[in-house]
Amino acid sequence: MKARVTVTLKTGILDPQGKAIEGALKSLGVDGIASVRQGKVFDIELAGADRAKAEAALKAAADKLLANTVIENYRVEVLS
Amino acid sequence: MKARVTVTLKTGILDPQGKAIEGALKSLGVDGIASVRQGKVFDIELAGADRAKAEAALKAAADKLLANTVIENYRVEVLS
Amino acid sequence: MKSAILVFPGINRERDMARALKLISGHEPAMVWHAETSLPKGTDLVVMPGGFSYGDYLRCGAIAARSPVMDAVRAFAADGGLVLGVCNGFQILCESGLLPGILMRNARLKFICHDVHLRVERSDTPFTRGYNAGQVIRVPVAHGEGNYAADEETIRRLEGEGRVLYRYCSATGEIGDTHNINGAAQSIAGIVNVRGNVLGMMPHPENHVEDIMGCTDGRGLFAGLVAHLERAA
Amino acid sequence: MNRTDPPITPELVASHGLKPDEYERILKLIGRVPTFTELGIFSAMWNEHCSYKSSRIHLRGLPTKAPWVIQGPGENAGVIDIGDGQAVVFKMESHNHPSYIEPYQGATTGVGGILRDVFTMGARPIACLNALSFGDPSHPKTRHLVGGVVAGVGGYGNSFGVPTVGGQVRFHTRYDGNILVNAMAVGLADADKIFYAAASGVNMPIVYLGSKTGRDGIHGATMASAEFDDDSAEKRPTVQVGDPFAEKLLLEACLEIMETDCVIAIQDMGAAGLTCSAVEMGAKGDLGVDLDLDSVPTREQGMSAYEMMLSESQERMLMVLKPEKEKEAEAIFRKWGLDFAIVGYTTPSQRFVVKHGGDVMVDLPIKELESEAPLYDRPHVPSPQLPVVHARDVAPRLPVADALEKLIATPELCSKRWVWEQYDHVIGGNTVQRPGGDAAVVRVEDGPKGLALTVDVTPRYCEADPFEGGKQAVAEAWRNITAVGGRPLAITDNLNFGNPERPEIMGQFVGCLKGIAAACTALDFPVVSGNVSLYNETNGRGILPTPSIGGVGLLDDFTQSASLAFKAEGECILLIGE
Ligand SMILES: Nc1ncnc2c1ncn2[C@@H]1O[C@H](COP(=O)(O)OP(=O)(O)O)[C@@H](O)[C@H]1O
Repeated sequence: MKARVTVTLKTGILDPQGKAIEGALKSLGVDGIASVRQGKVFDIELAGADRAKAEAALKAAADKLLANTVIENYRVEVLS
Repeated sequence: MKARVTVTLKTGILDPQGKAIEGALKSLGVDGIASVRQGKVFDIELAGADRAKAEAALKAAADKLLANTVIENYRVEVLS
Repeated sequence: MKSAILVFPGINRERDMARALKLISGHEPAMVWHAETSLPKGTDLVVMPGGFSYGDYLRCGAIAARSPVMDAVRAFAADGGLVLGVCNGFQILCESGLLPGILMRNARLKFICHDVHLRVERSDTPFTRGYNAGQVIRVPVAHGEGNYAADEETIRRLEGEGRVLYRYCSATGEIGDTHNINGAAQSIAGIVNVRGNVLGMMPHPENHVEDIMGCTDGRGLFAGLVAHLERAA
Repeated sequence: MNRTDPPITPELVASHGLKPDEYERILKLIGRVPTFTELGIFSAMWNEHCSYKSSRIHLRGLPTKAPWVIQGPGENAGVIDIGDGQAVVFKMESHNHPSYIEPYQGATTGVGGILRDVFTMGARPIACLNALSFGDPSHPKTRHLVGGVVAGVGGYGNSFGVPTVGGQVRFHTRYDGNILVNAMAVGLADADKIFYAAASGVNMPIVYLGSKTGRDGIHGATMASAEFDDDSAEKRPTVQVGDPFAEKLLLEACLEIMETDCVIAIQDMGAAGLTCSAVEMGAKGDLGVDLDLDSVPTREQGMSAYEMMLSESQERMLMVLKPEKEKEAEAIFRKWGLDFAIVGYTTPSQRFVVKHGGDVMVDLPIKELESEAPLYDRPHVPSPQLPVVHARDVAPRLPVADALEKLIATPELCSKRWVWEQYDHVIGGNTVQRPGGDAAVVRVEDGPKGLALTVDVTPRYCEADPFEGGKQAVAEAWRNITAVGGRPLAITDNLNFGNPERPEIMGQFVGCLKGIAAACTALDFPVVSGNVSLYNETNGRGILPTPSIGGVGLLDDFTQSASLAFKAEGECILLIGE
């Protein structure tokens, strides 16, 4: 089974990376970019075929390691 | 307008971070994870309301900066 | 030797580099701001020092590689000018396409700072003529993303064309996983471009150039460049 | 007043960490009920962290003077003269509570804060040190905290570009719920080009520099002065995120501006950001300050006056500029890609006035705000005297060699290489003695002078006998400096203790301080800067008393420094001392 966990910064938390990228895009002449925030994706292959079990494992993975829930939110999707 | 650019490593490119996360999840006792690959997402706000223009700007942003197309693929989605 | 050090926002080893260049070449290098569009007249050597240009945000060296000054550097290199990128400079060279491949996170995902041994693979290049082939030198590393990676074809070409100039090794020159500090392909610490005039390396020879600081193994690289340029002149 | 501001109730006052009698004091001082923003300002200025209300009277006992002291405690950092027109600027500060909540970001912002303190005074930072105290290695949170803090200390220092050359790491179960992250920064400046916080001159522009203001760490300073309990996780304020890249730009821009003779006064925005910095600049210069918040660069929309005044967004500074130099200064900041905005002016009124959206949100007497904070002489009892144990009375439980092996394998005593190898300790090319010895030695640019730097304290000793423990910490710093060949010059301290409202904790504090004072006086080793962190306590259990001492010494010739490695076979080993 394939899944994706997307981790993004909570609103209000400073994103130094996003800020630097925003500036770089402006100086590269890419028009119309108002703001950029950077996050992470984890593409995960799971053994087994039990969807509910997979979702539980992914949630555990996100809570324990993939996301820093003090400053980040995450979303889990089982893709296939 | 809101958009998301997702950047992932091409297959075949080694991902030391993904591998380490894989190992860490195993030692944390998260079951059933077969493999992990890490990528990036960019949540972008665009000025203006022209969808075609926005897509062109995002593609330019990805080609010029957000992705290193030697090792990474990207996908652009205009969300709203 | 007239050298020019490129200063990108967030670079932080430019003073170390300037000290080494001045000490060994006798000339104060020019500091060139990233927003410039040309290099000082008569530049013999362009140096991209270590540091965290743009905080290493996005990918190391990615934003700096797209600075205005880089067009001038590309033209300079195409003309055969010597370019040296150390640490972040190496990352910038890879991101700008002047060198192949990329530097990924260290295999153990941690920043590492300590002395390492490097084997000098050949001595017949401007960047290594201060050493003997097979010589082992000791210099520090300080990086979190120095794990050199490239596709198989590129690695094969690098090896086949003798473009790997420096490799991580043991104190006696053995190559192997235990000495490969960051997991780099083929223990690669430094490579040159096809033409041989652009070197990128992760370790910091500029931090081992003074006797009074305990080790001078880094001198050979700079002294070799000076000798090369003198002969060419 | 703002229509959306909550009414001032006793609960609101209490939630700002102000005691009823402290609130009475405010009412008496201003003769009316404060606005919501004013209440926030009082709570920030009068909390333990900013006002030192429990510690101030005891700190007065420390020796702070010597012929080589240029600036003692009271400024952003201490300054000492090292001859040849050069000065060393240094200070240590804690970021304990934030690091427990978010270890990586807590540690980064701690390092960032102390670096700002040093370069605000005109010095280029040349070295960092850090003293870390963690809980028992087997405690479930310890591994996560250690990993995050060490990565954070390195993450910031490495990127900013300053070598981290020394420190301490300890483990003890008493830090399980309250880790300590103490960071020290050392900088080099020209002795005649030190910059201070006191504003001077009426109608001078007050300039905001650096990163934009967000809702980060609102009430961080209040939190730093509150005890933790089990639901402190729920009280999470918006965590501050460090941006070492922005700080590096701020450093270069500030040093460049300081070269131009534009700057009258400068103050970094640390705890309680805009509030503390503006009040301090005005009060120290006997001036009033008018701020217009509409000009403050913000990261988020719709920020209230309260939020802007209390935000702890990092990488920001406040400067008073010579008006004719405004354009020149602005050009430098724009070149470095930083925000630059005139947010106010100095006034002759001695009042602190803040406007937002055309309304006056704050109008307070500035001197009183800074200096009339309550001052407590909290009750303290001496620590119980523990019986003296003589070595001869203790039956050995292990053969000496086995015991030694066991000891050096403990997390406490084993090599800390795994820590310092994650810190760039060679950048700058001036690290003569790297971590691993008694003190680090850093060359003063272009030599021949060198600085010897160390951080020391043994909390076990401080708990067993606060007075002796305090003395010992200073003596160890002194010894470590002399052991590498340095002449000890001065110290900075970071006093980490539990809840000062408990007489026995206050007793530890008072005892340690007396010991530090005694040792500093005896050794002519003055205290030039420092920081107090109280309320390091969870569920009623305090940390070990941990007064970290950061020592600085001078070598006239760094090439003469001594290191601890044996140099050759067959040489004599001498043991000196008692
Ligand atoms: N957090 C740290 N950062 C950098 N260096 C450290 C750190 N902790 C310990 N060290 C270094 O390890 C060595 C031993 O430290 P410590 O055990 O405190 O020694 P001592 O008690 O003999 O002063 C010192 O050189 C010290 O600077």
